[in-house]
Amino acid sequence: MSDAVITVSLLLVAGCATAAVVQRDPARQALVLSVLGAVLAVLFTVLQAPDAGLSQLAVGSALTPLLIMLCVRKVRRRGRTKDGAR
Amino acid sequence: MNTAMHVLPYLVAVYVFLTGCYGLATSRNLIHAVGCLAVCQSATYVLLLAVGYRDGATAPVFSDIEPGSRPVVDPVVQALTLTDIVVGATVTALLLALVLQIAKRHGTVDPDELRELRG
Amino acid sequence: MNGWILAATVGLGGGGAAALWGVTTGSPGRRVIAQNLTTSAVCPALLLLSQGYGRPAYVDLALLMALLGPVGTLVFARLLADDLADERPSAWGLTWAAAGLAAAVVIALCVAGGPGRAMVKLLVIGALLIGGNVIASRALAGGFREVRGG
Amino acid sequence: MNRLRLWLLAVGGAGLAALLVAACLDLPAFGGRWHPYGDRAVQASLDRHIANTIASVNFDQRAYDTLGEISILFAAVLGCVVLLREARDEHRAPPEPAEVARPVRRYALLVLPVALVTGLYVIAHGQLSPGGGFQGGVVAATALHLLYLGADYGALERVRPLGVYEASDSLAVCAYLVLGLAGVLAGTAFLANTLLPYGTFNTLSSGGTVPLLNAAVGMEVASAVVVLLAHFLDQAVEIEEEHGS
Repeated sequence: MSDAVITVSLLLVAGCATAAVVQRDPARQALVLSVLGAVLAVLFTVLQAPDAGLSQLAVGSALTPLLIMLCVRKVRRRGRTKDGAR
Repeated sequence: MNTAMHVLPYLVAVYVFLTGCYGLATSRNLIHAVGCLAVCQSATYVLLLAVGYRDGATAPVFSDIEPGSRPVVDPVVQALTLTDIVVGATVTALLLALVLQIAKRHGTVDPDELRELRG
Repeated sequence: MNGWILAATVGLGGGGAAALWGVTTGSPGRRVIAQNLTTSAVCPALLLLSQGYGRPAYVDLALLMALLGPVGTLVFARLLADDLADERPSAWGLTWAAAGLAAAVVIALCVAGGPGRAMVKLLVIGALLIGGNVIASRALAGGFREVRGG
Repeated sequence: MNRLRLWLLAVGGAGLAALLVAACLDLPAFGGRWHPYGDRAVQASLDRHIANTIASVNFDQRAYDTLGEISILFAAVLGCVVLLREARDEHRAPPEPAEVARPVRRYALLVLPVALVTGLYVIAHGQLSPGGGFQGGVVAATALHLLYLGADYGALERVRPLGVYEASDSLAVCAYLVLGLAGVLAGTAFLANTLLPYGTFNTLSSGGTVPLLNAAVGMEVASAVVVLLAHFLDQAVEIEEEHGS
């Protein structure tokens, strides 16, 4: 029975990773990376690694998306002011 | 079914790693490239933890079970993965800071345009 | 044949696939809602796995998921406020369905687990999960007016 | 030029894929029973009365490697602080207050203490239940930024004095080093877990120096993440270009 849950988690991780790479817009990619973080945490729990799962949850679901979204906002805002200035 | 199970996690790790590399190589936006690098890193975590797994075993944390009462998985790979996830996040932050600097100095985050600027 | 792990597998497969499909296609508003629903699909699965594996220590994972999942959605609601402003995405049907699922899972586990400190922890996680889910949907449906600087 | 590059990527990728798949087929079967390092690590951890073997591997058996990890973390934060500082041609505009819906503000201000306490709980129980300095630090730091999500950046800046966090970041790394040197001064090896008694199994004070190293890493990761997010938020919200530059 535990093989089935491992297989489902692995397939979900593979799907999320593909979606994260195919998605070219960084803001939308941050969304997919957040889902990838949650699914990875489940895969780590299923592989009996709760510490790594906790770490992935803490980093993947709130920290990395926040960093990427702030970076996108700064680059987008810089583009707008530069166009305005020209 | 279980003969496929013997190698499935490793193949998924390889697949995720190659997908991340493909995204990294063909990215037209540096922030997107940093996201693809994070995908590559997560592939290494999957491989590490898959190597340490043991059938029917549980986590080597004995706060709620008796030590030795149940088989346990390998704690060494988990320690490697655990620290690497957090350090990977700060290195991703450093890469994003570099991307901000490039956006400030060259006004673009597209790696192809950057190459022309130097020419 | 451990029923808890089977339930977790079904919840994970269904919820995870739906969330992944929702977050990759459709309008930005729908994608953020799908991201919000990932939390309420994954957290009950973690609780069921903790019960299925017979490891009360795994409940900390579900606690952290219930805490940080909605925070992630608030991050997106806050920083995508400009894109979401025109859309006002709100899927209250889905939100209440997810809240109902979470409540059912928590009650089932409380019954199985029996009274004691573990049940209190389960109830706290259930409350955080359902509260976070509803508030995150509320934030998406127009929590942040036009946010330029802040 | 682009076609050649894609073609090169395809050939290289296919070659790498073939080699990796061949390697995977030779790996021992997934879920095998032979884990020599794991069994010895668990035995060493139980000898030192540490319930969470992973914390024992991280802070006792391979404490020197964790020293390398936190120095990488410190260097990354240092790099971000240097890169994201305010340049000459930029000025700092005060952040406009954001209007946040009442229930969202109440939720953020309610969950903030809960998340902070959970972060500290995850750090404190590092060597007992799943968790540790690394995860707890990130949770505590993320909890602090609920104030930015619930209210606005001005509120967060008033509550979070950045100098304190930068000082505590370096202080925590020094604390880790001093704990290591204490081993040398006491006549055993650097970062050796022979200073303090191992205490009774599965209690907060068990495991000798592991809880102390764990707390030092927790403090360092928490302040590092706060400093990182502070500089990114400054860039995204406050610092603007001089127009006409």
